[in-house]
Amino acid sequence: MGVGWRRMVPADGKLVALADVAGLVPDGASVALGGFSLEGAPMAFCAELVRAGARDLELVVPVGGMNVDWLLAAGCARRVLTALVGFEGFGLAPWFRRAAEQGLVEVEDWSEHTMLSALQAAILGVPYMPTLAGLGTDLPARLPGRMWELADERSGRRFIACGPLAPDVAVVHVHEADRLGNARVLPRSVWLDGELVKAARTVIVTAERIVDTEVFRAAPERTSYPGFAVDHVVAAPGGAWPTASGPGAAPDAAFYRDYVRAARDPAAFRALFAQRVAPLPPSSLVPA
Amino acid sequence: MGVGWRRMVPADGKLVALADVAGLVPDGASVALGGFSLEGAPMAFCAELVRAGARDLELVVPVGGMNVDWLLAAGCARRVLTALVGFEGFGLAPWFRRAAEQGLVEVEDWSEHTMLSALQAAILGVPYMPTLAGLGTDLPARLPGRMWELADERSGRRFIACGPLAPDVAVVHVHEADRLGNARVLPRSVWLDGELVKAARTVIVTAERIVDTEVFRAAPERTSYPGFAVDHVVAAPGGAWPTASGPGAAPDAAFYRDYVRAARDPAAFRALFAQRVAPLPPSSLVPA
Amino acid sequence: MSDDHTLDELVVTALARCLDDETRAFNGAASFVPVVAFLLARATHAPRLLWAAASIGVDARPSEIPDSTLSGSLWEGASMLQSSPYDFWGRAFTGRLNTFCFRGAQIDAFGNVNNTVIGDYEAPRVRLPGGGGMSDLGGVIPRLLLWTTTHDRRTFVDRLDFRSGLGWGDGGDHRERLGLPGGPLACVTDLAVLDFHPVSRRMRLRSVHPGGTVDDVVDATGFDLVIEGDVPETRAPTAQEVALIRRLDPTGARRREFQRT
Amino acid sequence: MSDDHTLDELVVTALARCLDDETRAFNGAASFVPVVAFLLARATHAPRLLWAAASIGVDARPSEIPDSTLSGSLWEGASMLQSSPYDFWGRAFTGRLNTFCFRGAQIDAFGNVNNTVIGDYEAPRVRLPGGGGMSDLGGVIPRLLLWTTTHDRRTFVDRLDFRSGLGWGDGGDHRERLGLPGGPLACVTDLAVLDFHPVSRRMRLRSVHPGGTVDDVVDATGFDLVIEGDVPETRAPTAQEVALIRRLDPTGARRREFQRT
Repeated sequence: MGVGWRRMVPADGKLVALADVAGLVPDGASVALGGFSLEGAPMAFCAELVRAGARDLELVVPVGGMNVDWLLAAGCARRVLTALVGFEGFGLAPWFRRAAEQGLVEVEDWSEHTMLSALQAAILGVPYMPTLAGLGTDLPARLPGRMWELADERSGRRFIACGPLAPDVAVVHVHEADRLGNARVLPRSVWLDGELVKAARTVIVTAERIVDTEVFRAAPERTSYPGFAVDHVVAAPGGAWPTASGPGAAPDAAFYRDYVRAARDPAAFRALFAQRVAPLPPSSLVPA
Repeated sequence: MGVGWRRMVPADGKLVALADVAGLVPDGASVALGGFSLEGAPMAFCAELVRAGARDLELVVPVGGMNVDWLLAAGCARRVLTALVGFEGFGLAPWFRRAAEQGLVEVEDWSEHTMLSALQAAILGVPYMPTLAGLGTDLPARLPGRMWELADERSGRRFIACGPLAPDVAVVHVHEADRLGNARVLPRSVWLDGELVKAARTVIVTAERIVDTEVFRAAPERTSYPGFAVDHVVAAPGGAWPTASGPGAAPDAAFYRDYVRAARDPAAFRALFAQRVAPLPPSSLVPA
Repeated sequence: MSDDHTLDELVVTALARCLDDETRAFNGAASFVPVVAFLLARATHAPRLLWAAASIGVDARPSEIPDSTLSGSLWEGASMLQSSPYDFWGRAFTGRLNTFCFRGAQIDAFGNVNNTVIGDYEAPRVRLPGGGGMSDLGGVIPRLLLWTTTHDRRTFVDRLDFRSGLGWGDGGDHRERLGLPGGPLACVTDLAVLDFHPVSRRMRLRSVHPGGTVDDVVDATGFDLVIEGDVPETRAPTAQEVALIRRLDPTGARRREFQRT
Repeated sequence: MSDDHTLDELVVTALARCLDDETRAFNGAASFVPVVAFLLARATHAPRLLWAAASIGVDARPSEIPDSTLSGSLWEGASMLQSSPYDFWGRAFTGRLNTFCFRGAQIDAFGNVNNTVIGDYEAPRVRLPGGGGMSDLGGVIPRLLLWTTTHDRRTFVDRLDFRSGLGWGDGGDHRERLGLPGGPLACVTDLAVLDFHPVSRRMRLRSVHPGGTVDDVVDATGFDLVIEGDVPETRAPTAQEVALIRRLDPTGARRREFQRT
């Protein structure tokens, strides 16, 4: 190894206590949330936003589920950009469904590749990114400011142009992180979390375990996010619950079933939520 | 593990003998070569193309070096698309330099990101891919059919549009592969090899070692290319020589120095090349 | 022919018959029936079939199907984790991955689908999860297979409330005019197997499941089907196929699709 | 000031002084002097400097510099292998990686560079390797630092034979009009340290290396430099800096750049 380095980094580096994270997300901010349906979502972070009564958030969640539903139940979000929000085998996400049906939230229906393309346009600093995704569907017509149909003058070939999508904040859950911001999902980070991290101005990582930097130097090919790409690190063991803590783990199926059942009765839901997540704030969509 | 599967795949699967690979590359084909300057290039494959007297190839080599120089010395290529061809600390690539100076090869001067964008345009099936790379340089003017400046009507913002680049064949070198086409570079495949593999119609992998498929199933997160994305597998131990066999290994510095020195005298070069690589074919640029 | 098969086993077998050795498939969310169909085909007539579990676990060999078909536990035995979105989407757009099965909450006569809203988009009667990958892949995947376990007039509608995913578009050569490859090849339901007329691209009845009649299917479909001559009965699964399905899906995850959500 | 330093150590130290704690750098091919400069800065005034070896080995701590600055052996001790081109380019274009050093075979008054051909493009006198990453990054990296070890009229030309990489373009606000961020901040050579006039963006002389004069620099430059008042002498490396350079680059790889190729 090379010469020892004097690392004049503040002792706690980028570490932030879970109780303080809500302060990192101003009301009205555009917040991208990692995870992939029933897996690996930064749920502890969402619970803190609920606890703090965050308001008017724009959620950017490519393939969402419980992360979106908690924040909508608590009335934290005014808009959701997504390709899909659901509980898969456990049914529809109840508060996403009710909020959309009652016009209490604006839902922007993206697709996965149009969202990836829009994140890429922001990352590369270009005015749009072409894709064939969405061509011939009703998506572009509903999102005129976000994506639009173009044809290449030379070939006449048509495509959907996706304008840049740069969230203010991205929050992803990982297995291990150090105080410099290095982070990793084992065996490998999947899906669009990596693109949310590159496109967002501020990046927050919630981690099952805080480890020493040497853990990353021992297997650098397994690191998902380099320290310089991460702004805040939050120790959050079990921070993905009730979604699976990562590839290969299982979601808390019993909780999903209890949650969907309780959502049919406001009082039962308020009790379940207060007990297992956080007390619902005044802004909550759940009838008192 | 699940139920045992009857795998009715031909015994040798996708294996091809090194001596037969030249047959996979028709004269005039567009051939993408993996590798990254002094590292991980499919040199044994290049030697076979020389031995077979391949002709009129269009080489697509993002960051090239000895792979391009061997094929130009042997007169195998009519055009080279590249961001850089050189031997770094060992100096300029002699036959790339002479061929270009004598007008014996057409050089298309791309940049790394314009080439990545053009490969992406081919992969995604769109007419072009925007990038800021190359804006304000002389590259686009020299490659009118490949990339051109556009401005977005909405924002007026300018960018370079890179048209689709889809090589007929891509050849990459890996550490391990199985007869189904699974392949991996340890610790991880780097740079644009992965994009060449996705953009090309036919994909050939040369491997230091042929291993059993179970090796990949034991650590699936370490696989670089899935079997279904690879058409031919070639056993080629030492197949990257004289470039480094992969990240962390070293190139054959002595050979690079001998090669550059010999290139100043046609007879000395012909002797070195015949002895260490293959006899130069009649089409060779090296004076008899 | 085995008599003691269940409807879900018939549907899985009918879908598996649409697959072959050149199938290179992947699955999305809530895709229990397609996943079992891939496993069945690979264990019977299509041993070289390639399936990427949740688009990520390439050539997986799961010992059972978990609560979510996007779950990492479905990757058991995979030879690669295709974890970069650029690898998956790249291989879907180039056709290296060529087969995708999709369940539409609403399906129209040309195989376009809606998984976004039922009723008015601005104030929907039912807000559904969203098009997900179908909004991308409908226009791009050469071998698109639609399916549903609720073949009724709520599902097969004359006009979609929202077009989340592209099938044959407005019919005829609409897809070619958009410059898009392939299109839906078949639609397997709890009542019948259908495909799309090669010229009009309108849905066509190919076979009716045992115990059902052409009229049952016509009554359950909200648009006019193409019906050409006598419509045969869908071949029921063999005893071997039923046994294999029960071994490949020991916990019966496939039956999830047959409950009303 | 230590007397027994060599020219290469002076150039490395001058380049290191252009770096700070907010530097997040990466290197390309044939970048021995910049790599040693990053290591020196990180060991002295910029301990929080971030350097990605060959754009891949994040925060590497190599015990020596190998034959190629793109070689994997430079990644020794790295905390991450940033092996996906989408990760590297993504972080360069967003400015998370903000510093790149580039050596131009030809450099003009506005910091544009040529590493492609000397002479006529169609029939060049000398065919060079090509612009490589510079053709991409010149227009995008906020903190671009140019350098050369051959400060003469062949290198500093009034007109480039080919513009491989963008500096300040035609000068003035040309870059802003292109909508591009940043631009070259400095140019460190074997004779002097130069920067770019904040309005005209024309190269400006900031200091002359010990033993040299302003006239030496003017004579060695093929275009008119901006010279404002007295030009100080470049501070020579301290004994500590020289010792550190020799420990960080024990095999003297930095000296490769000072031989004529």
